[in-house]
Formats: sequence, structure tokens, C-alpha cells
Amino acid sequence: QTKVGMITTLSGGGASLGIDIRDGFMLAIEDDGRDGLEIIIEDDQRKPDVAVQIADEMIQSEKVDILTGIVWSNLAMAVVPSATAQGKFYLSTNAAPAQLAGRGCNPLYFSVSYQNDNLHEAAGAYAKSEGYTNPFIMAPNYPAGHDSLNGFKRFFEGELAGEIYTELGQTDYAAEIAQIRASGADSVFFFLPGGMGISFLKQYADSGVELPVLGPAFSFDQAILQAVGDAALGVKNGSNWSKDLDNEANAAFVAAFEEKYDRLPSLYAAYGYDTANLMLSALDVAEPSDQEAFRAALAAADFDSVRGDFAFDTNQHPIQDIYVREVIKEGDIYTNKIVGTAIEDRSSAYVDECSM
Amino acid sequence: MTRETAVNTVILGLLIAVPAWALYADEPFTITLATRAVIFALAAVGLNIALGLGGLVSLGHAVFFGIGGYAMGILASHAQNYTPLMEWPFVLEGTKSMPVIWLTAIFASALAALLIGILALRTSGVYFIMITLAFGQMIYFFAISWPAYGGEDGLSIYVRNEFPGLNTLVPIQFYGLCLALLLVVLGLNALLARSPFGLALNAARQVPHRVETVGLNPVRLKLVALVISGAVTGLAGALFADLNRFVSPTMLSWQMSGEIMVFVIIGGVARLFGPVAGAAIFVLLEHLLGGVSDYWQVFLGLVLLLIVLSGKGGVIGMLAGRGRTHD
Amino acid sequence: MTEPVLSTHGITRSFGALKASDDISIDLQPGEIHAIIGPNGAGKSTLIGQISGSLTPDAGTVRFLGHDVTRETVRARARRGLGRTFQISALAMEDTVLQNALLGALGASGRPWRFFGAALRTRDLRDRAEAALDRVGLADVASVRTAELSHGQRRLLEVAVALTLDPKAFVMDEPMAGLGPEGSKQLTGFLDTLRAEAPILLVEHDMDAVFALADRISVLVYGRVIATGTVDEIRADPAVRDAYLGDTA
Amino acid sequence: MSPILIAEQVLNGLQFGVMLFLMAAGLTLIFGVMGLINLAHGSLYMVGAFAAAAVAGATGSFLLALVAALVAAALAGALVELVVIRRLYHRDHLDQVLATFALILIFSEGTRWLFGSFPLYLDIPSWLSGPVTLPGGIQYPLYRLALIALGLLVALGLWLLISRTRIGIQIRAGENDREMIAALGVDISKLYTLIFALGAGLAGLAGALVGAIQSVQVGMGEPVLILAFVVIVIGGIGSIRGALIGALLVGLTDTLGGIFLPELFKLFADPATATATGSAFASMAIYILMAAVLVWRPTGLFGARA
Amino acid sequence: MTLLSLANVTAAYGASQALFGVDLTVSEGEAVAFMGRNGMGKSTTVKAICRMLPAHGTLVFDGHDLTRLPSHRAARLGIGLVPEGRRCFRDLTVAENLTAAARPGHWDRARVTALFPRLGERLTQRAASLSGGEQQMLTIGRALMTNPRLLILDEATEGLAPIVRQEIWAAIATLKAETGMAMLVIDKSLAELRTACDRAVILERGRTVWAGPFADLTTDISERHLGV
Ligand SMILES: Nc1ncnc2c1ncn2[C@@H]1O[C@H](COP(=O)(O)OP(=O)(O)OP(=O)(O)O)[C@@H](O)[C@H]1O
Ligand SMILES: Nc1ncnc2c1ncn2[C@@H]1O[C@H](COP(=O)(O)OP(=O)(O)OP(=O)(O)O)[C@@H](O)[C@H]1O
Ligand SMILES: [Mg+2]
Ligand SMILES: [Mg+2]
Repeated sequence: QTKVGMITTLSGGGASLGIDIRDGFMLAIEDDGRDGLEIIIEDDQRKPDVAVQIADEMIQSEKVDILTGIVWSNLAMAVVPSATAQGKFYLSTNAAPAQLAGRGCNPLYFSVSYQNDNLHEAAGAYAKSEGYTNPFIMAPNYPAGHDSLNGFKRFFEGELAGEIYTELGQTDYAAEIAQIRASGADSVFFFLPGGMGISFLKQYADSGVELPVLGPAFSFDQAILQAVGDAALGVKNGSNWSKDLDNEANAAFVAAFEEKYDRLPSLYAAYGYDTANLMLSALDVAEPSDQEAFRAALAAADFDSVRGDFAFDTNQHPIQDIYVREVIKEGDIYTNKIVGTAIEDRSSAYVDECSM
Repeated sequence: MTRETAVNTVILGLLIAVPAWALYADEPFTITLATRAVIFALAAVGLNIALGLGGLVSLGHAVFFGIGGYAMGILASHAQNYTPLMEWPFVLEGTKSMPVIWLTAIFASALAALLIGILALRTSGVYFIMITLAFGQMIYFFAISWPAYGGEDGLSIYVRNEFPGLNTLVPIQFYGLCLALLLVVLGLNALLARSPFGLALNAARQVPHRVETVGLNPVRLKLVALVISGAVTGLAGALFADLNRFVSPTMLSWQMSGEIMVFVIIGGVARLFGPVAGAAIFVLLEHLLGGVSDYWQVFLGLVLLLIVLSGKGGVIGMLAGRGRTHD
Repeated sequence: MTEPVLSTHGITRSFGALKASDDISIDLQPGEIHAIIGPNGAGKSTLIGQISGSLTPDAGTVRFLGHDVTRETVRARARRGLGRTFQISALAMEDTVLQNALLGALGASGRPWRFFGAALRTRDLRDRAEAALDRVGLADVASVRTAELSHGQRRLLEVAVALTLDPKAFVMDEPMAGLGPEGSKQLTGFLDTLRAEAPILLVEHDMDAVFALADRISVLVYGRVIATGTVDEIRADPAVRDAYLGDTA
Repeated sequence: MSPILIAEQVLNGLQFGVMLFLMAAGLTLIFGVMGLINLAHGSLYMVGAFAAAAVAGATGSFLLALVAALVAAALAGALVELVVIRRLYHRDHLDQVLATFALILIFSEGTRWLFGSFPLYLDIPSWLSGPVTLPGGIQYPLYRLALIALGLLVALGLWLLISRTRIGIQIRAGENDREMIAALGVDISKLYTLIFALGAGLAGLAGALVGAIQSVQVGMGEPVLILAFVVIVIGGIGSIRGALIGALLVGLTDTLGGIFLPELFKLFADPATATATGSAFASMAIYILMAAVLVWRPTGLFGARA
Repeated sequence: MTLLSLANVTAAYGASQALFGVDLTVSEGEAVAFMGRNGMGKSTTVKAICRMLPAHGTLVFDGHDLTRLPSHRAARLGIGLVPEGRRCFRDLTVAENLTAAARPGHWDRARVTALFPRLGERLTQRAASLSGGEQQMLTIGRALMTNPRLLILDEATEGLAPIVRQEIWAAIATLKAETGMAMLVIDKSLAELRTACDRAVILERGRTVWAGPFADLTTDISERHLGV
């Protein structure tokens, strides 16, 4: 009998991400259909203290063996250290902050998605390969925003036309667009998750500035593309997954997800699905109560990832290819297609700091 | 015994009986939940001193809550990483000792309340509500974007801080500690309300110009109330951070201020046990309704709405009848 | 003449174009009741405001017990012993009568920073408050909530709060306002005894009370003092009859 | 930084200010004139945006969408007033805060219930899209110019309504003494329902107009709500003129602070730190402005003196 | 013709009962003095008539049952109120105070300012900054602007200079003579009530204890019920 606790965001503004993670995860679990596996799902309302409280409940009362599901880095930072300190496995379906990949790495913590910087790095690598010479880069002024621009710069290594931090939650970007226009940049990279990205793209499209735009996949994913509309068409974005990735597992996943939920899967759904399959593959080999064995089974990553080749590095973050996608329209639906590979077999920048 | 005293006694009994039962039934999470309620109650008791006695509708109490939280986060993270807090002009080390952290939290939030109060008390009424909100937002945005202590990600502490003679990692022991603090503060609050200072403050709330004509300074009375209030909420913040072993800017957000205020109003403004009842009910509702539906906040909203619209002066008012109590 | 307890010297105060106080010099002698009368809007409340400190004059000085208090706050003047009652009762309505009186006693003690010990059981405060309530005849209702008092009782409580301060002078703005004939008679009787304790500057429209009480009357019209004199002099003054009294007297 | 860029940024600041006013306009009525603290104002803004997105999606007409936003939000407002708000006028601000806080929960999650958790699509119509060139060579989106015009028009309309019409006078009288204005024969309850609905409708309209260039999603109303309160309080509660001027001040401070503070910090720090620190202070700027205004004038710029 | 009639009216503030049985009638064109010591329930009765307080018993105005009407409907039937305690709209100007209440009829702004020239001089001043007496005039003017059939004056001359009081009593007399407006007058000056009113009703502890023409109001009765 194994108990899994999923803590994710199911209400409020960021609910769509958590819902996709849950749906992707549960798709794999239900397909598998094995007995002796119980999944408990709770809503963290995107509040760190609520997430901690739920984690405590799951660990103390429900006595779960494995935790998973958190969308946001700040919630992960609140939950993961204390969960692993209490001897529970944590499998990340999305958030993977730098601290937990480097000095704060932990034998019980696995990130199935990526390391936070990866998709930004991909955008930087792509910008370089496209021969852009002075991109304008921007992100909100909070830790993930700083990581984003650092990730971009790690692989771009050139002159920048400008580098700005916007306010978290900002909705009007007229001033930034004017700065972009005046900066003489040849391209724009931005990381503005959620509603911020929607606002920026709509306003950018309406501004008459016509520089090419790049970003991480977050602002161009299935969950929000429909809200951006035409304004997103043609934008290149870095991603480790796309619905047209050519492998069997992915084709099956996309079809099953559409069949079951009547919408296209998103990046987050894919992470949820992979996480569940990874966990199931490890459960075939060992019980979580036998920590060493279960950890080894997880680390082997013996499952069919929808991302194709997949392995864990020593810090238990993935080594994977990262692609460049382009936003397109298929019939009435806005979606992405892969146009190239930005970095192959990418691990993470912090792996050397991890002493495991 | 008045009805209110009876109600208070029952609440007090529940605060002791429920965790005792949980311990017996081996439901450690119930204790954690009770601890959360007790800490929120302490924060709200703090607000109630400003709000109930002084009539100061502060929508910025998350500032003090958060400062208390960060006092814990900063001291403990330095201790955890063995890096001194500052090296000049003298070396100051972090600490994992709760009493030291508490004193720091109390002092820091009292100082913040003093500074904010000096400026904010120039205004009154709705403007006071809004200027306290503005200070809250200022500090919130600062904390989010200031990278030194984790920014939006906040600070994580791996092990709960220490209290001499107790193992704070055991839920019931930490609960006992929090409850003891709450009771001490409630006792002080009761004394304060009857004291000469409380009398003057109470009048300053109702008729400030009268207070002036007897030679007292109503603004200074309110300022002192705000400082005491901020200090108590700051202490609660330090405990809350210790409960979660984590502190982040959400503790400073306006929603947090709103929630602290909601605790007070649900329970009953200016009632000694109002904040306690309010916090307990809120935590309970949040916990119970969460299981009902993804859209559970709709129901939470409806319950809150019913409580206000009944207009009985919060839950304590409904149970104990209307009217402020004096001896 | 002895040194006046309270005096103004040429105080002037404008609101925009309107001169609400225009070069007013009046004084209050020990033991007297000095009434200020005048048409509505003549500037009586404005004058009281400047004397008690809630308004600052544009020019001129206010002296109290030999000190120039023109720039002092309401609080400072109260601590010097200026007792004021309001035209509209300013009482803590949610509190009991005794608590309102205690507030005055607390102010008089000058030590509000006592955080422990029940106010109601603090001997010095309680004695002072009860004595004042006794004086105005409110001892019976000491534990009644102020909101439940009748209008007349509230006016008396207003005076009692001022009494706790042991004032050296009273400034009263329309204490009879809203009192019925019976209440007015009662309060008139009380003020009559009070003057021995401290002189009273009295603004009042109730002419029965003014004529019964005042040692001197000053008449304010358009911010100026047009006449000062005894009751009889004022009653006989045609200018005052024109501006204020009509054919009352 | 070139003069033309500075001029453009000032224009952006003013534009943002007018947009803030548009968002705050309904709140000015409800909070400023009726004296009710309505935290759920942001929810009505959201209702408008969602209604517009739904109707635009179904009909493809932007104008119909705007009408739908106005009507849906006004109806929601009237309903809320009749069921909840009317019991709160005579209560103190605390109860209003709690009740409208509860309404936020109900509206937000209710909307998610109805429309799902994903952001909706609402875009500028083609006849208003794209930039125009202003004198001086500034390229400026036509839609934003339209927003400025509309914002100013709403400001004028509201000002006339409140200060010049009999209804406006009666509403302000009700704010002073509700019982008395009713005793003089004015059906103040009906009037308040109407005004609340009007304020809600304006919020909904703003939600739709602004939603077209921002994101239409659950929770979009809360940041707006705080900004709108800041605007009104700076201007002085109850003053339409104050709200407009407050909005412009906030718009300018926010825009120019975001641009110049990082530049300023570059004078003493390396660019990356300067950008981060400068932006940190920039995000505090409007709140510092608000606190400073209130410390200087405790009832806002144009508020009634206490 | 009886315009207003109250019989056995009771009312309470929450739990505390204030009226225990008030009987009162006012006929068309008649001025009735409504008397009683402080706190006996005069203003409470006025609130009951104006529907500012729930009340039980018979309350009929011009054939309409008042108990079922909201405040503004009662006012529109023709009840004009000058409330106790100068409740003018403090943040409105004098002119706006008058406009807020206006209903078509004999009384308009010109007539009101002719009656109280002081108001005419201060049309754009905020009511809060008026002197006490000026505020009192404003509330009377405001009630007249509703063109009522019954004017209720609750301490309308409180705090007014004697000369203004005389003007107001004169104005009341004029009103009564020329427009036949019915009036219910509460005032502390017995003498002035005696000249202005036809009848008197005396209240004690929330009950009508005496009613009759002024001529019948002996010193004995007034000693007993009014203390003078
Ligand atoms: N803050 C103010 N702004 C403008 N004018 C004012 C202000 N305060 C008072 N006034 C004016 O100053 C004049 C004097 O007012 P004050 O209140 O002193 O009169 P008063 O003699 O007390 O009258 P009353 O007997 O009616 O109370 C009045 O005309 C009033 O309108
Ligand atoms: N808002 C209130 N709440 C509770 N009790 C009240 C309230 N207003 C008045 N009362 C009480 O009701 C009774 C009647 O008061 P009311 O004001 O009707 O008297 P009144 O005859 O008008 O006296 P006055 O001459 O002083 O104006 C009093 O005992 C008073 O204390
Ligand atoms: Mg006066
Ligand atoms: Mg009365």
C-alpha cells in the first residue's frame, strides 16, 4: 500500500497550471490502474503557508510516502526542505529552484520537469544561434525573474540592448515597449509568467514594434495561448516538451489526454504525466519504505518519457534535450510546433555544487 | 458569571481539550491545525488591541506579522549557515533560541509600528485604513524584490528553533508553548482594557476632542496602542514562521492583513476572546470546506457573509449578546 | 481691579474674507460670571475656540493666569486649569457615567501611562471622579451607560468632567442648549454656586439664564464687542436690542 | 535617454493615469461618494471582462461585448446591492470590509466555476488596432488614445453628475445623513441601488476595455482594486477631480519611477544590481507617494478638510 | 379635518421601550405644541411619525396608514421635518442643502432666502462651517423646500438669538396664517408656544398625559408635568 500526496494549486488565479498537472498525473495513474496506490490531492491556494500546512497534514495524519505536485518555486521552497527532512520523497512536477539543484540538493528530492533555468538557457542558446547581436531582455523583479535573465545570459554571452526588471504582477507595459523601441535591439527576450505575459504580448503586438520575440515556454503554453491569440503567432520559445515531439509515448499521451479531458495537454500536463510514470516504474521495483532501493529505482528513470531520452544527473535533475518551438495556429487552436533543438543533453548549471 | 465569561471559558476549554484528545487519538495534524489557529489568534489579539480599544482600523497588520516572521527567518538562517548577521561595528551572530527571536520580533515590530504610527496617525477614518495598507504594500514589494533574504521565495529553516527544556519538534510541546503565550497576552490584554491607559484610549477612540480638553494627547495614546498591538502581532509572526519553518513575503501581503482583520471581525471586535474564536473558526472552515469542492471558497465566502449580515457583533456577540463589557 | 484670570487682547481671526473675530479684548475676573451674547454667527464659538486653543488667532494674544498661552495647545491650557464644555456634548457614549468622570480625573492626574490595575479601582482617580459626580447630582446614575442619559443629564456630566480637573476658570459654550425649562433652572442654580470656585466665561442664548447669572455681559456683533456692562446696562442698550435682544427684555 | 523618449514616457505615464482613472471611476462613486468600502469592486471589473470575452467570443463584435460588460456588471452590482450592500450602509467600515471580502471569494471562485480556470481571449477590434504617429514622431497605439479619450469623458460625465445634478446632490446628502435625506422625501435606497449599479457598470466597462489589452482571468481585479484605492485616497475621497489628478500622479510616478530609478542607481552600482534595486524601489514608489501625500494632507489632495 | 392622528403608539430602541402609548392629533391648519420634560419621548414620537423608527399602534396621515410606509413615502405625503440637533448635510453647501430637498410648490429658494437673509448671503458656504444658528435656519429652510402640509419643528429655535427666535416665531405665525400649514411644534419656551399654538399635548414617560387647548393649560398642570 503506497500513499501519494499531491499538493497543487486548484483555486484562484494560477489554478489552470495545477489542474493540468493533476490531470496529467491522474491520466497515467488511471491508465496504470494498479491496486494499492492511493493518491490524495489538496489545493494549496498558491499560498506557501497553506502548502506547508497541507504537507504537514499529509505527512503527519495521512502518513504519505511520496509528495508531489507543487507548481511554484516559492511554495516548493516552503515545502520541499521540510518534507525531505521528515524522510519523505518529493517528486517535482514543475518548480525546481536553483537552491534545490545545488547546495540544497537532497537524496529524497527529484525534479522530473527541469531545473528552473533550463528553458531560459534554451532561449539564450537559440538567440545566439540565430545570430542576434543585441537582444533586449526583461523579467519581473523576483528570484525566478533574476534566474531567468541569468539563465538566458549564461548561453547568450553577447551585448545586450537593455536589461530590465518589471514589477511582479504588472499589467501595463507601454513604458517598457517604448524602451524596447528606443533601444535599437534586434530581438526581445522576456519571461513574464501567467497574465503578465498575456498583457505584454497583446500590447506588444499592438505597438507597431516588430522585433522578433523569444521566451521560455511558460508564456506560450497551451493553457494560455488561446487567451493571447494572434499576438503570439510566430513567437519562438524554449521548451523541453511539445505536443508534436515525435515519440510513441508522447503520441499516446496526447491522444489519451485529448480523449479524456477534451482539450490539448500543456507542458504541465506532460510533467505530471511523466512524474506519475516515473513513480510507477520505481514502484514496480521497490517500496518507498526501503528508501535506498526506491531512490535507486527512481534514479534509474526506467520509464518511457513523453520527452524521449530522459536521465537523471547526480543532483537528480533531468538530462534532456531542450527544443525551440514556434507558436502556430491549427484550425481554431493556437499551439506550438518544434522548429529546432536549442541544447542537447542539458543538465543544470548547479550540478557541481551538489555534493551527492 | 456573565454569558460572555461563560463563552470564553468554553473556548478556553476547547483550546485545551481538543489537542489533548488529538494527542490521545494520535492525530498529530489536528494539533498542528490547532497551533495554526492559536498563532493566528495571537496575531488577531494584537490587532484587536489597536482596533477594539483604539478604534484604529489597520489594514496593514501583515507588516508586523511579516516582520516577526522575518526576525525568525533571518536570525535562524544565519545560525543555520553559521554566517554572522553583521560584523561591524560588532559581530552579531544568528540564533536558534526562541526567546531571543521573540524579543527581536517584538522589538522590531514595535519599532515598525512606532514609525508607521507616527505618520499614519496624522490621518483618520478611511484614510487611516488606506495609509496602513500603503505601508503594507511598500514593505511587501520591498521584500519580494529585495534579493538578500530570498525575495519572493522566502527563507526556509530546516529545523524548528529551540526553547530551553522543550522539544519544539513535538507538535504538542510547540502547541503548549504557543498557547501559553496566547494566554499570557490575553491576560495582559484584559488588564490593559481596564487600566487607566485603557480608559483613556477608549475615550480617545470615541471623543478625541474631549480627551484633549482634559489635558491628554489622544494621538499619543493611540500611538502607544498601535505599538503594543504591532508588537503582539509581531510575536505571532515569529511563531507562525516557526510553525511552518518558513517565511516569505506572503506573510506581508494585504490579503494577510485582510485575514487578520477577518479573524477579529468574525469573532467580535473589542471582545477579549473575539480574535481567538474568529481565528479558530476560520482555520476550521478553511480546513473542512477545502475537502468539499474545488470551489470551496464560494462557501467560505457565504459563511463569512452570513456572519456579518447577522450583525450581532461576531460569533461572540451571537453567543453572548450584544454590548461591550465592563466590570 | 485685580489681575484677570483669563483675558484676550485684540484677538482677530478671519475665515477667508470673513472676520469672525475682530480685535476682541475681554477678560474674566476672579469670582465672576462673564456672559458673552450676540447674534448667531457673531463669532462667539470662534472666540471660545481661540481661548481654549482649538483655533489660533491671526493676531492678538490670550493670557491665562498670567501666562501668554496664545500658541499653546488645548492640552497645555487644560493642564493649566482651563475647563471647557462643548456646545454639543462630547462624551464617551458607550461608557458609563463614572468612566467619563474618571477620564477627567485621569487627565487631571497627568499620568495616563498606567497599563495595569483597574482604573475603577484606582483610589485617587475614583475619589476625584465620584466627588465631581456628587457635586452635579449624578452620583445615582454613576454606573449607567452615558448613551442612556437624558439630554439634561448629559449636560451636567459635561460640567462634571470639567470639574474633575479642578479648573481655575471655566469656558462654557451654550451649556443650556437643549435643556427644557426645568433643566435650565437646575443648571442655572448650579452654575451660580460654581462661580465661587472658579470664574465662568459663559456663551449662552438663554436670556433667562444669562440675566439671572451674569455679573457682566459682553455683546459680540460681527466679530466685534459692541458693548460690555452689567445686566441692566445691556438690557437698556438700544444697539444691543437692535442687534440681538429684540423686544425680549 | 533622448528627449523624444522622455516625452513618450511622460505620455505613457499620463495614459496609464487615465486608464487608472477609468478603473477607479466606478469606485469613486461607490467609495468616494457613497462612502462604502467595496473590496469587491475588482470582482465587478472581472465580471465585466468575462462577460465581454464571452460575448465577443460568441458574436465577434467588440461593441456588443462592451455593452454586455456594462450590463452584466451593472446587474451584478444591483443584485449585490439589494442582497448585501444595503444592509451595510449604516454599519461601520469594518463590517463593509469583511462582507465585501467575502464577496470577492464568492465572485472569484464563482467565475471560475462558470468559465473554468483558463484565461479567456479578448482582443482589440481591428478598427482600433495598430499604432498611429503623433506629432514629434511618437508611435502610439490608437486603442490607447481611445482609452484616454474615453477616460476623460467618463471623468467629465461623473463630475457633472455628482456636482451639478440634483441626483448628485442628493447622493452626497445621503452620504452625510441617510436617515435625514429619506425623511425629506428622497428614495435614497433606490438611488443608492442605481448608483451602485452605475459604479459597477463602469467597473465592468473598464474591465472589458482594459481586459482587451491585458489578460482576462480570475483574480485580475485585485491588483486593480488596490491601485484604484490608492488613486482615490490620494485625490481625496469624494472628489472626482481629485481622483483624476490622483490617477495621473500615480500613473506618472509608476511609469517614470520604473524607468528613472534604475538609471539613477546605475550611478552608484553595477548595472545588474542597479536594475534590481532600482526596480525594487520603483514598485514601492506609488505607495511612498500615497503615504507622503497623506502625511502632508491627511484627507488627500482635494478631500474635505476635517 | 384631522390630518395626523396617533393613537396608542408604542415604540422601542432595540430592547429599551421609549413610547408606551402616545395619542396625538393635528388637524389641517392647526398648530399643536408638543411638550414634556427632557427624555419623555417627544423626539421619539417624531421619529415614529417620520418612519425613522418602527412603531406600533395607529399612525394615520391624511387617510394613509403610516406604519406601512418607508420614510421617504411618508415625507412625500406631506410631512416636513426640522429634526432635533441641526442635522443639515454638513459637506453640502447651503444652496445644495436646499436643492436636495426641493419639491415643487409655494416654497422655493427665493422665498426661503427671503425668510432667512443670512442663508442667502452664504449660499456657497459649506454647511459644516455655518454658525450654530445659521445651521438651524438652514434645516428649517430645507424642510420648507419640501412644501409640506404638516411641518414638524423639533426644537427648531434651539440655540438661536432672541431676535432670530422672534423672527422665526413670526415666520411660523405667517406660515400658519397665510398658507394654512399645519404644525407640530416642540420647544422649550412655554411662552412662545402659547402665542404660536392652538392646542397642547403633554407627554410624560412615553405616554400622553394631557391634551387640550392652551387656554385650559393651568399653572397647576404645567407645574406637575413640565416642572414650571
Ligand atoms: N471654518 C470656518 N470657515 C468659514 N467660516 C466659518 C468657519 N467657522 C465659522 N465660520 C463663520 O464665522 C462666523 C462665526 O461663527 P461662530 O460659530 O463663531 O458663531 P457663533 O457666534 O458661535 O454663532 P451661534 O450662536 O449661532 O453658535 C459665522 O458666520 C460662521 O459662518
Ligand atoms: N438612540 C437611542 N437609543 C436608545 N435610547 C434612546 C435613543 N434616543 C433616545 N433614547 C431614549 O428614549 C427616551 C426618549 O427620548 P426622546 O429623545 O424622545 O426625548 P425628548 O422628549 O425628545 O427629550 P428632549 O427634550 O431631551 O429632546 C429617553 O429616555 C432616551 O434616553
Ligand atoms: Mg456657537
Ligand atoms: Mg427631543
